[in-house]
Amino acid sequence: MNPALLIAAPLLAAFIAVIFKKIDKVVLGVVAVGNIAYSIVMAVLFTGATQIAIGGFAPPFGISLVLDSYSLIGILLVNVAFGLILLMGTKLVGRYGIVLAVSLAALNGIVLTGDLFNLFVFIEVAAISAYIMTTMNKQLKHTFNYLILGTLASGLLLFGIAVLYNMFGSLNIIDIASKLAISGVSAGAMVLPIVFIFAGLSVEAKLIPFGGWVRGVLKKSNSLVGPLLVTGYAAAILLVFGRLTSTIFIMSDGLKIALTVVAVATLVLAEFTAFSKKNLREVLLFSSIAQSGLVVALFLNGLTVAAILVLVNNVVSKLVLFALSAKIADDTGTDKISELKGVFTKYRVLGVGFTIAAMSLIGLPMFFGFVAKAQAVMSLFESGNLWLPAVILLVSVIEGIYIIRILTTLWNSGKEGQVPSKDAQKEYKLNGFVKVSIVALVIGVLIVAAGILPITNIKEFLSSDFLSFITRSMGGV
Amino acid sequence: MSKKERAVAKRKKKWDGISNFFRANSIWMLMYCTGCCAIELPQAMTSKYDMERLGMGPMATPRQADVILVTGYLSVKTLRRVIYAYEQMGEPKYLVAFGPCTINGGIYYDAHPVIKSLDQYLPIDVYIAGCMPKPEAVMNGFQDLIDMIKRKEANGWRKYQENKEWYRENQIHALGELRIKDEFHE
Amino acid sequence: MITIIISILIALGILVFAFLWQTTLSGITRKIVGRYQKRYGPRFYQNFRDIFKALSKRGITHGWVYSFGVIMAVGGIMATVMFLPLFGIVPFPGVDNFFIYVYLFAVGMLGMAMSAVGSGNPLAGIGVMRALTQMVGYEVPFMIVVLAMIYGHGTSSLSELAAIQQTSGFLSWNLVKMPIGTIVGFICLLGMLGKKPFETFIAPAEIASGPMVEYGGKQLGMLMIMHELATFIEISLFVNLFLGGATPIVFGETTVLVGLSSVVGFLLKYSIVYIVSALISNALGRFKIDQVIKYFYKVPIVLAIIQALIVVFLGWGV
Amino acid sequence: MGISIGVGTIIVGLLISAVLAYVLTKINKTTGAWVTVLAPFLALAAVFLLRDSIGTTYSLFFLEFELTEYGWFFSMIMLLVFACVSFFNVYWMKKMVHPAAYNMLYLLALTGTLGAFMAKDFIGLFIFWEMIVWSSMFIIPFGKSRKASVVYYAFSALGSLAMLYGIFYLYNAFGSFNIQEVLKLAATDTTAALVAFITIGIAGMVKLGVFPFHLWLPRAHGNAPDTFSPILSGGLVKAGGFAVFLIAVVMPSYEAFATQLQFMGVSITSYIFILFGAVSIVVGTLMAIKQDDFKKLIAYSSVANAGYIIIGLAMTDALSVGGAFMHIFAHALASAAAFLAVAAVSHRTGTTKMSELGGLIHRMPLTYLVYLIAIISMAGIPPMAGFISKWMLFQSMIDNGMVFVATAAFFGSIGSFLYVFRPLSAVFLGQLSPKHYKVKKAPVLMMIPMIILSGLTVLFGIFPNIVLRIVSRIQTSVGMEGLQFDGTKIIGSNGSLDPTLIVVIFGIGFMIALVIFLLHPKSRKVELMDTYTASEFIYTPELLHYSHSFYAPFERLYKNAPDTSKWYKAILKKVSEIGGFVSYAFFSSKPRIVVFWIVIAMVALLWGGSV
Amino acid sequence: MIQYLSIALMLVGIYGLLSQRNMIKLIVSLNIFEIGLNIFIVSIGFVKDGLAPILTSNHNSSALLYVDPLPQAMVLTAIVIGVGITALALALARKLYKTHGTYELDEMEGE
Repeated sequence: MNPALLIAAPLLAAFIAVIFKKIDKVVLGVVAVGNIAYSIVMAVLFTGATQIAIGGFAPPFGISLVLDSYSLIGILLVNVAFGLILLMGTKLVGRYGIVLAVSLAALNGIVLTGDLFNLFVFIEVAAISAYIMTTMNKQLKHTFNYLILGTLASGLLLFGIAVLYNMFGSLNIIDIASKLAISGVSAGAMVLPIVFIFAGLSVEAKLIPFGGWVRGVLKKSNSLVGPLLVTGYAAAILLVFGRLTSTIFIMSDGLKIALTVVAVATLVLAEFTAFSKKNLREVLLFSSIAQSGLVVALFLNGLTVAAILVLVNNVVSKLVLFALSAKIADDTGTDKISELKGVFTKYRVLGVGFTIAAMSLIGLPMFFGFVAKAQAVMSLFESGNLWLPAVILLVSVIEGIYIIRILTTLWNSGKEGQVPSKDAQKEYKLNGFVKVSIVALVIGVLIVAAGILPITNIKEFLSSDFLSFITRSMGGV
Repeated sequence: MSKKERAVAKRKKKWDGISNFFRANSIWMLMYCTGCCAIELPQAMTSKYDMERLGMGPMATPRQADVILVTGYLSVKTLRRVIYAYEQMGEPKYLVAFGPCTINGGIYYDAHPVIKSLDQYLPIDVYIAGCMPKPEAVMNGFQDLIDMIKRKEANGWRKYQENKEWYRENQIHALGELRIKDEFHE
Repeated sequence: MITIIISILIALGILVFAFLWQTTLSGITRKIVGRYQKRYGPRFYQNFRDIFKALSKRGITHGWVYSFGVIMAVGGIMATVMFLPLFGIVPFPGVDNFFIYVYLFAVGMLGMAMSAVGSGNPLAGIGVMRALTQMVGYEVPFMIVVLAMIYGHGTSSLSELAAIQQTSGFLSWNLVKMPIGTIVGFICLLGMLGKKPFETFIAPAEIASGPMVEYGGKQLGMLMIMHELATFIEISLFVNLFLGGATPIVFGETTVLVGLSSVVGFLLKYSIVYIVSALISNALGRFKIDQVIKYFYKVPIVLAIIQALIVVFLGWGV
Repeated sequence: MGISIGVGTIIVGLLISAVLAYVLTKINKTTGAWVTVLAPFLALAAVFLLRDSIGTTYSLFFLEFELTEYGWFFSMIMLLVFACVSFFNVYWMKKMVHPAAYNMLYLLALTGTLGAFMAKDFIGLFIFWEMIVWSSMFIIPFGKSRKASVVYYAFSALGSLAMLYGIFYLYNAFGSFNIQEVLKLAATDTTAALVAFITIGIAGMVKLGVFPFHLWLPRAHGNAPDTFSPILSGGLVKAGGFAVFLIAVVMPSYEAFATQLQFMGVSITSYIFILFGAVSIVVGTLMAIKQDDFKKLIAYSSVANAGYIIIGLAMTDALSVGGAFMHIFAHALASAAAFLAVAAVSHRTGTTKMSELGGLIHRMPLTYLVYLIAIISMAGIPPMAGFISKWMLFQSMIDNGMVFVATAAFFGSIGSFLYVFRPLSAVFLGQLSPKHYKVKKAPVLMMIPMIILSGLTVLFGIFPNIVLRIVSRIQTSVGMEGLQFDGTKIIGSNGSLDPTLIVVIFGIGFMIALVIFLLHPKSRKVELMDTYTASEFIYTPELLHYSHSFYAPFERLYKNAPDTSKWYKAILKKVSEIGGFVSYAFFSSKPRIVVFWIVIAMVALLWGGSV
Repeated sequence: MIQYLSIALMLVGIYGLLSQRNMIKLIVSLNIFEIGLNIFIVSIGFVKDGLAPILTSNHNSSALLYVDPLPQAMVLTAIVIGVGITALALALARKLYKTHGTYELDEMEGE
């Protein structure tokens, strides 16, 4: 099974779409479905970690793709998320079919690639398609901001990569990792490339203070771009983060603390910001920033499994939440929470899907979020860290408050101090909500299933092969 | 009167006799101090004449009181209140009227809003003479009341019950409306 | 079964004695107060006259709760009296717990409050409000002092607390052992009795005798009985807790004589406490209700806590 | 069929009936509501029958349950409350916007409580614990306030996440989730015990509504649908007692903290908990006195009563724990009954504001009696169940010489007379407002549960030993000394109590009073408005009704007292402000500002990394 | 030496990003930054006295000293991407100019 097909097919689709402009949506749909199917097939047939060389150069020379359980999760996540977002926002695709196809290719590339420079290229391609996509929001000023920052970030990343190349003479991640293991480069020497790579990735991963572009771009984004940037992009970038931290980030204690401080500060500050916001999409985007911070913090502490679970939970639930919020905002013209009282009384299925996703996000048991949070907290305990779990749990109180504030308002009309009644219900009209509702509900069912099944025996689950094989086969070594 | 009824009446009489002993020596007053005669009551109550000696004492509300003291003249406005207070009292109840004003209006005999003759409206057990009556007269009057209670002659409240229509007619004749609505409480 | 019936009979005896004694003493006190004010004063049995007069009158009722509350009040207070030990005779040994008096007493108070407010008169409501507010004031310091006492003596039985004080004469009285506590207890007693300066909830001139505003006839009579009994409970609690209960005034071999003299001793102490409180009451003016609370939470409660801390931490007064 | 009833069956049955209730309510509202009546009753019967099989473990799919003595006790209380309250659901269906969801969540909340009480391991406990939280969290906004639900969630989350921290800490330390096993192990390790005590203790305190986590109670209880307030106050809050019981007694804390500084007979950690309880008694009492809303008043009284419960549990001697259990039981019955009385009043009059009501005794006499019995029990006056528990608690407080705690407890006890009397006076007694002339009696179906609860309150006030024997068994099952009895007497440490005798004597006193009453002339019945007004003519009953700011002179004394909710508001405001600052400073639309931060951050990182 | 120069160029670019408010100037700054970066990368692969890494008939032994070719390939890619981005940025700037009538970011209205 050659994973390169996942990258090649969308690229091909993009070219076809350039030529045959009329069928771009069809091509895009076919590619998206095909990618999902192909990645599922790959997951089923997966036997062990492999490196696939591109262009006939054997690794470490030339470009290679890495197919291990880690990237498998990545491509599943990215492709499924992409497919679902596309399904929910088909109408919005418009003339952006080509860009979307390119971005799909780039995202798959980011997840799969085993080569640092190739990574840079894919990130750039993904970023460029993101810049173009964000013009859909008609917020060009913010797009320009994003463009400047994104370019600067990839410049920093490239600088870091260049320094690494200078040090090891290789661009292959696995190769660098093995060289690191052999040569025993001092942690001090690694500070420069790590900080630059970290900074470069952080801009895309939206860490505070790097991701300054996020608010402007996502605040008014529609149900196609927003979810894609929050889920697909975030997932891909964070997975890269994980791969790099677990392989080539040999950090001194000081650096580790410094980076962890950035990640934890992002977690805390972003949750605080989300708490202070009054608009649905703004709340959600800051919440996803916070989750990125949490994921990065977990990666930095070497807790790959927990980080992946948190990431998956965030992707899945944010997908639903952001898509539905953007949908509601598109159709009602506002996403101010206080102006959306009782939206769900009419659109109950939508509401149920939203609620399940939200409750998973805050990590209530019986939902997948609990599994993720439990894993995070427990593995932090196991690594002897007592304060980070406390921070995570305290912050999720704040998170819970704003999520529940949204839920109670959106489910119940009526003034404060009065019993809600049907007469006081404001009329809302959503177009084509059936498709969205079904997607939300299906994801909801999956979240609940994924939340209940592991706790059948959480103790064993948390130490099961299923999870540990992610780390075991990671890096292909 | 059958034997049984007679026995009941006898027992009742006996019971009344005992009750009257207590009643006579424990008279609680409601002082309706509308007129100048009220000024004599403090003297009667305090150390010089010591009303408590007779078991008498002031009370706060008509419900608790046995005797209502109308100390002086009554106007149309105050009579209504006196009637209301009197009707709120528990039976047996007594009424002691002070001074000439309660008899014929006294010095206000020609004032149009003053009620001239109280006994047209409420049954009076004892009048106390004097304008104003001296404390000795007041004490004398109370002693008379006590004697009357002992002799079962203080039956004003019975008279009021029996002749309710007549009293009511007089009251309405004089006052127009017994219970008025004023502007303060609506 | 027989023992219980005997106990109940003893209790009924105590009840009757309590009523007769306290009512007489009230009359005597009225006389004393009369003399104190240079008056002649009523006969010593004046209170009996008042009570029976009230009972014989035909009053009014404002509905069932008005009468039911009165019955509950009198019943509750009577039950409380029946638990009281008197002259060392304990009708129900072992269960004459201090808290029973406090809370069983509350049944009576609740009944009365219910009945009073049930009359529909706002003044009654205000009176009850003041009574309850004042209760918050005096009960807490009193209970803290008693806490210290129970902690020190290891028992909460009233008769045992009294018996402990009778072991070595005057010096074993809590008056001597816990002087601060006794002062607090006495101030709280004034509050309990509703004597001036803590007469806020009756305040005849202000709120027309508060809870009693609507009563006349037999309900009033019953409440007067209740008042006498309640006074008896409060003062005997004080005497038993602080003044050694039924201590003999004559010492010697003859048990009968000593026993009788202990009865006299109890009654003497009882009378002194009651008369002193009545005299204090007649010499003082009345606090406003918020002043009452402020006073109780400034002086007695602090003293009570000091007393309790002395007992608990220093072990003095045990 | 041969299906033996077990805990698993009950839980599954309740879950199925929750779904059933949802579906049936969609079809017919009343039918759905009846499901919520039947299901708790069946579960009650089933759990009652399980009495003999205490100690057995059950498994359901993946969850493991163990029926313990205390789990059984708590479950019985909870089921009793749920079963009684559910009658009211039938009347509330028309008033709800989401009746089907309400019925389902109602049963889910019940499932959650049962599951939590019977869970064998901490994960099960936590899952069901959170199930209680979110099911009730969705019900509360069906009432008057959306904010209340958020406040409720915020505090609950604080508690349950603290608990989660504790659970994982213990798992990390001892490698097991089994409650009994872990707690026994924790007792040997002071640090672990301390962490468990604080974290799970906070969870319990939050649920109980102990200061400083009490703020959700008045908001949630006061604004929840009238039928759900009794559940919250009588039922769900008691789950907090369960959590505190686990760490204080099952662990047991007196062994775990034996090496700590001992103060007033308990360890300093326990004493701090006790102090929180004492503060919440005072705060609850003072705030309850102030309230004008009937439901908020009872909610604050729950805060005060939670203080007693936590004091009793944290003192960990036989009498205090017994008292706490009795108090949990008595208060569950009493506050459920009181809230049901409120619900009945609200059903008939449409308001719970005390200043708008009055004189309802003449229209709803039975409801009045129910409320009367409930408040007598809440105020701890004999012959109700509440007195027994308070007596026991006072006994052990005095025994330990806890002066300050006892001061608070005495204050709360006397203060409770104030606040329980206020609704009695303002709602039921006094003048009947003309707008309520046509108010009818509470419906029969509402009366049934109210009478059951009141009857039980009286019954267990007279014969508390029925309950106390169970409590005693619980105590011995967790390795404590049990309570002592002698016939109907309860033996305390410095005295004993014979509630039955008290009732007998009270009966005699009452009979004497009745005889005196009947012997004397019959009273004349007069109108309610015919009352002493200094002979002034007044025609408006509202003006003759004293209910507005009832304890004004007393309230004045503490009107400037610090308001706890302000602290939380200040914290959240700070959080918001920080958020606003972050949003303003870091998330600018101007590239140069973000570039500036990137540069700064990179310099900092390079510096930090090279240190 | 050339490496320090390139880093200086990058810093100039960053200074431009920090100080400029004009979109065109920002794009120029970004390009300066990229040029500095590219020079830096090329300089990595520089080997003193190395030959161009092209196999010819004269130089066909792997033992010869070559300049590292990979950085040059990387830079080529980077330049291409940079051009693409510059084009996109300019297009955006133009579009913004059309709506707002200015290239100054601070003078644009709206959020």
